[in-house]
Amino acid sequence: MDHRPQAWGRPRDDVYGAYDASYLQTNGPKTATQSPIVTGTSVIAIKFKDGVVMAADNLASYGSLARFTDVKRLRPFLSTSIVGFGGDVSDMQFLDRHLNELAIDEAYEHESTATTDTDSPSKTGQLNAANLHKYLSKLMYRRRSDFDPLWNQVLVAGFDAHAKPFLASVDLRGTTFTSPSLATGFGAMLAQPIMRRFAATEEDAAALTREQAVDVVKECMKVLFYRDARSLDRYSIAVVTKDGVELSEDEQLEKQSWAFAERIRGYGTQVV
Amino acid sequence: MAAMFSQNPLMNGPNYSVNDAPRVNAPEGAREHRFDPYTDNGGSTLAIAGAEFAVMAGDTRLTSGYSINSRHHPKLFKIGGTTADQKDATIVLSVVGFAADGEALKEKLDAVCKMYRHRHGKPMSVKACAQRLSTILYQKRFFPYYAHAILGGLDEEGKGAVYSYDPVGSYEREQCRAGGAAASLIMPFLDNQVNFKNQHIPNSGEGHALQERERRPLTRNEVEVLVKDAFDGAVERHIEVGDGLQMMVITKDGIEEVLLPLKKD
Amino acid sequence: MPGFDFSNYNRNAALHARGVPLPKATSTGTTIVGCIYEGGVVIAADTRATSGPIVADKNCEKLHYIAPNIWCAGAGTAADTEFTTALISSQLELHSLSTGRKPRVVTCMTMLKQHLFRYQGHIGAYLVVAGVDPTGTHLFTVHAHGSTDKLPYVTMGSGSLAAMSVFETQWKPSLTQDEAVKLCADAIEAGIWNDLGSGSNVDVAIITGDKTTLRRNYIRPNERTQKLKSYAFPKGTTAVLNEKIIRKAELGNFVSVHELTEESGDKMEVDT
Amino acid sequence: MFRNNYDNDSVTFSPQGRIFQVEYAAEAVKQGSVVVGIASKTHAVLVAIKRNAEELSSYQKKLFPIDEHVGIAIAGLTSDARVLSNFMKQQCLGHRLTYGRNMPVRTLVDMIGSKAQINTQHYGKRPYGVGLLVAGVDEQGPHLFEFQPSGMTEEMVAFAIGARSQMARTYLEKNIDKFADCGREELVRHGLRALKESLVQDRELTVDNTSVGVAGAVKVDDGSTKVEPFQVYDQQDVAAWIESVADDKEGGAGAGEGEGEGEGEGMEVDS
Amino acid sequence: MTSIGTGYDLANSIFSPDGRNFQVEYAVKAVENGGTSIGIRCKDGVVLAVEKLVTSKLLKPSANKRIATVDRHLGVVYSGMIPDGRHFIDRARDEARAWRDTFKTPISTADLASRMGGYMQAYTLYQSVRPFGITAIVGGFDSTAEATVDGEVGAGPSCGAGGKVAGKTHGGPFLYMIEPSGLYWGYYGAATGKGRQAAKAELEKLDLGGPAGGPALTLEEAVKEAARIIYVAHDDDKEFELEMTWISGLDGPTKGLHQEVPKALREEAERLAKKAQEGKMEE
Repeated sequence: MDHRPQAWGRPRDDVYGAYDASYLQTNGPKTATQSPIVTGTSVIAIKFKDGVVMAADNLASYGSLARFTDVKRLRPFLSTSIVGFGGDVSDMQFLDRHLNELAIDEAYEHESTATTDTDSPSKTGQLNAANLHKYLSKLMYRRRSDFDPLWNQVLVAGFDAHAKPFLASVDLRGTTFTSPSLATGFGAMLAQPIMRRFAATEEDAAALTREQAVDVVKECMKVLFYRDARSLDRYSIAVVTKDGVELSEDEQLEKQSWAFAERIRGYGTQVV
Repeated sequence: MAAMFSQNPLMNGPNYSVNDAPRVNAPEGAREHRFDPYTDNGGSTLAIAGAEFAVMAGDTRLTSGYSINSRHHPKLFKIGGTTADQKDATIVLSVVGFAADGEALKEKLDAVCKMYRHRHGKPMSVKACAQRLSTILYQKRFFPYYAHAILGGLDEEGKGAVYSYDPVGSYEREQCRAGGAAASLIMPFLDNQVNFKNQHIPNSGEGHALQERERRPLTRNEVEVLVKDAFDGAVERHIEVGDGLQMMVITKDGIEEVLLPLKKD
Repeated sequence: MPGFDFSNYNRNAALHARGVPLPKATSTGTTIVGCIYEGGVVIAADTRATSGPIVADKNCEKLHYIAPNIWCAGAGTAADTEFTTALISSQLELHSLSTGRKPRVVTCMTMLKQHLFRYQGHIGAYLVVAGVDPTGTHLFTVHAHGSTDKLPYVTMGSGSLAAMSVFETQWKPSLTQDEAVKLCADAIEAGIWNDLGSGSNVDVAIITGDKTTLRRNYIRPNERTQKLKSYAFPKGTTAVLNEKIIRKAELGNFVSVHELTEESGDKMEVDT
Repeated sequence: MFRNNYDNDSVTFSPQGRIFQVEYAAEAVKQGSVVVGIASKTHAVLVAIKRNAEELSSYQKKLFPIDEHVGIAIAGLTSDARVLSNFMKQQCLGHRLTYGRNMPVRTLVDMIGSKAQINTQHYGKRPYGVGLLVAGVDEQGPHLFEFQPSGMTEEMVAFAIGARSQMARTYLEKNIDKFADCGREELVRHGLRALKESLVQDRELTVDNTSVGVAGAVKVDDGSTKVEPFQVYDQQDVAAWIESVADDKEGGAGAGEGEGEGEGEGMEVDS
Repeated sequence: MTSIGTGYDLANSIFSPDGRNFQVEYAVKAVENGGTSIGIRCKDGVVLAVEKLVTSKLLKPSANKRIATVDRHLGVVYSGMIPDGRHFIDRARDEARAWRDTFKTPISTADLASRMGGYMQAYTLYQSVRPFGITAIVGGFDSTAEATVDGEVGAGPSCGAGGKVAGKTHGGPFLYMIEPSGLYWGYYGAATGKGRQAAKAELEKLDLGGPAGGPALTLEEAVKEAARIIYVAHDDDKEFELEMTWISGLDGPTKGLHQEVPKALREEAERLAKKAQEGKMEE
């Protein structure tokens, strides 16, 4: 038995072998996130005539473990835009802090010029969703070029400089794109076909009412819960309009139906 | 056999200490999520130079894997105008490959052109811009922009000019060039239809003496027809090409832009 | 010895290890679906076959005949789906003849899964098996590794999620035939538009107790765009570098010719 | 003459709490020829008198475009102005690249203000010897800022800096209420009239010595602003404007003469 | 003046034989030439006000703000050399950001005052720099609510103490004034600039719920008092603009944010201030 103080409380070398100190080595090359750890699944969003609806469930998974069940993955920016995060949750928290600082800086720039007492949430000249998306895409692209990616796919919703509804995506490689409806992760395959039925083109989206858009998104969240094993039936939904962001962070999927195979027995020849 | 499942550790044969355990040293590349900074976003581009015009074209589909990210993602960008909307631009850049690199390349080139204008008080010529683009690409020789770039404009004599690049900056002025996913489908068609390769004048001779069909500059309308047909063909046979066709015609009067539908399946 | 010939296996493994790529098989990227309704079952498929990103066949047939009352939709490696269904079809017919009974869907399904299981997934056939037999209406999926599933509506292939999004939003327990056909066709269309591995047309097969109706190219939403220009070349455009004419009389200079006479007696036996 | 011990550098306060180096730098601004700027609800204009060192030499440029939406007019050391102008160009380009929008003019001006302030607080540096008028448009509309060597930046309705600029300022003060609703052309004419006030006796505005710069912001129906890019007009492009203010000698000069008396003491208050 | 001609006043960071740093004292002179700034800390918030002297008729009215926000919950007003003030604010914002980066929580008023006091003091230490020609008043409302950490995405455990001490409160309104020497104190009412003497006299008359106790001023009353004091401290013959900001707690009108006093309230306060002035005149 080793009685040296250094060994107190340590696993016995004679049983477990000497501790492998190579894990502690710090003189190797700088390592960065090479894989996501705690993750959020799909974020989905669709434009309608007066704005954009976005939703994401409240789950953060640790592999196949449903680790945190009250994680808010939709974050408002300046109460004029909404950012939805899929992918690594710690990188999301970093981005959230970063965007908070960006919002503070943005307020600095505008307090000195804001002469009017307007109550409109979108003060003219403030960073709009399009500006924010541009900024995020530069950030993500820079990080991927440094081989230190932020492991997220992000949706940004709000308005552009022409006061038209804006919706765009940026991923961990800095790839950006926009579309009348967008979905990250599993949603890209499962929810996007549903949303495209209602908003295949910008014109279609511009004809949707807010109620229709919300219904479509809720329907998509339900399908995702049915078919995405890393999803949850508690979710957040945000509606961005000219009047600001309405964010509800504790929604519950309604009218679920799991009775589709009631008459089915087994997976093959079984009949009773 | 029973020993293997017994609860008595001594019966389980040799006890591995942490150090002795045969270490499964997976090679570095075998990790499930090693970050790959590149991806391919599909799509195809095409450029043809005419006598006093140049036509640039690209489809507007953006893919990743078997998914369509966007049905309207332009691959053509006006470069070097004085304003953000580029309404007085005279040069067009097309990029296809990894969309984020393409975007970065475009912004870099545009910024360079804008600073050039600030410093010299005049717009950059296509020739200078083409050379500069080559330098920009080569600067990232060991972490390249994963993009096939084509630059189009009018040269000092007013003739259509098309420059095509490899990802690390080798470039050449050409009559026509197809890039991206369906390049290998479109390029032979262009060889035949733009440069009249493998076309001869019937009855003009025997065997090797048969005269090749003489090259002539195509008219703008002919070129636009070829571009549309080339893409319609590519759409039929390449899954990553489709949705929309963005076409820009550069003439001395400026740049005209057309959007045409393509098949969406 | 019946079955596959593995004599080149070791050679191929060695070649592959040295970097020779495997030959590319035509795969049916594919969306296939099936849905039970009151009185029968409908299966449907798209008609695109791909080889990597290239469309190998724009109008291939993915609905395979097994028996008059049993049909199969196949995804995966084209050859595997074709040969496996043909093999099972043949065996099932023999089985039917020897027992003097109509073939059953479960029999077909069991034969398929046993066959596929034997090959541990190396036969890349992913199938939707549907049919009506004296025991009722049946719908199964069979995966390449031999697992099966029994459900009222199923989807497979690269477009399975897109197709499933249609079922999950529009399926209901008791459908009429027209509704089921519409639902399946919509599901295939979701795959055609949203999945790059699927495209071209919709094929549908409707199986009832009485008969099977194959609706080849039930919907053709992707007619080829007419070319703007004719690419017909005038005769003589291609250079003839070398021309040599061999007349029948001179044939003997190149090959030995045996003139056959009526009396020679060794007349070829011809099947009639 | 009293030898001032407190004016050798910009890190020494005088007993009155003044920093003479900064005040001297402000004098350099008055060495430059006059520039005038005015902002209305829709436009911001800059007008300037260009000088030539001798009859046959070219005229020193006074107006510089910074970005699509901003331009500056300079009075003082041209080389200092170039440093600031290059800095502003880079900042605008960078901002556009990161955010995809025009840099807010206030933000831009604050940046050069901070840059200039550092030079007034550290030994071995000197204040910039140049004053700027920054005219630009952003999402809030047109703006006009004055920048001083001290790092002071203030938003103005209209302003003039440079040699004999007090006369121009007097004209501007006189007409200040008219500017807000002025159209583009009228605003330029006001600028030129103010400029004329500051001219030396027998000098006149000519196409050779006059520069005009205009930026505009026109509200579009959807609530956004359409930017008329900042553009500098010289030579024949300013001929019509000069012509249009040539005849109102009576009106303009009349108003000017009224100011004439107060002008003397006005010079002194030039801050 | 004893300083002039001694040579001890020609450079920063030099002590005179009697232990004074004349350059710092001269910097104070620069402050004393500037328009009056005041800050009032009352029970439920802080009010900042400044007298902006109109140096030219051509200035765009109310476009040039002098009171700046730092982070979201702090305000800074200053008298003296305005570009120096901008520098001070830039630095204060950097400090606030650095604090957030390190501690993931907003900086408290006291901590910001400490950091900035240190920064100003550093500019008295070297011959290569000069002191700041400003005196700054820093006001803030440190959140009394459960401190949320930046980037926190969930509500945390719904049961258990989580390390919290029941009944413990924190936060509240704070006010500090930092002088060119780097010296700073906490105040209930602070004034600097040209009219500081008159302003101080007025501030001392107010009941700010300070150590003396008693029924303290409400935030809205404080706004009106601030406006009146600026008018009292103002030297009559020059034109000026009044700028005022305030910060309340989360339950107050600004919801914990540093904001400009709404136009209606400011105008009302100015009307009352003018009336009080006239009343005085008649006396």
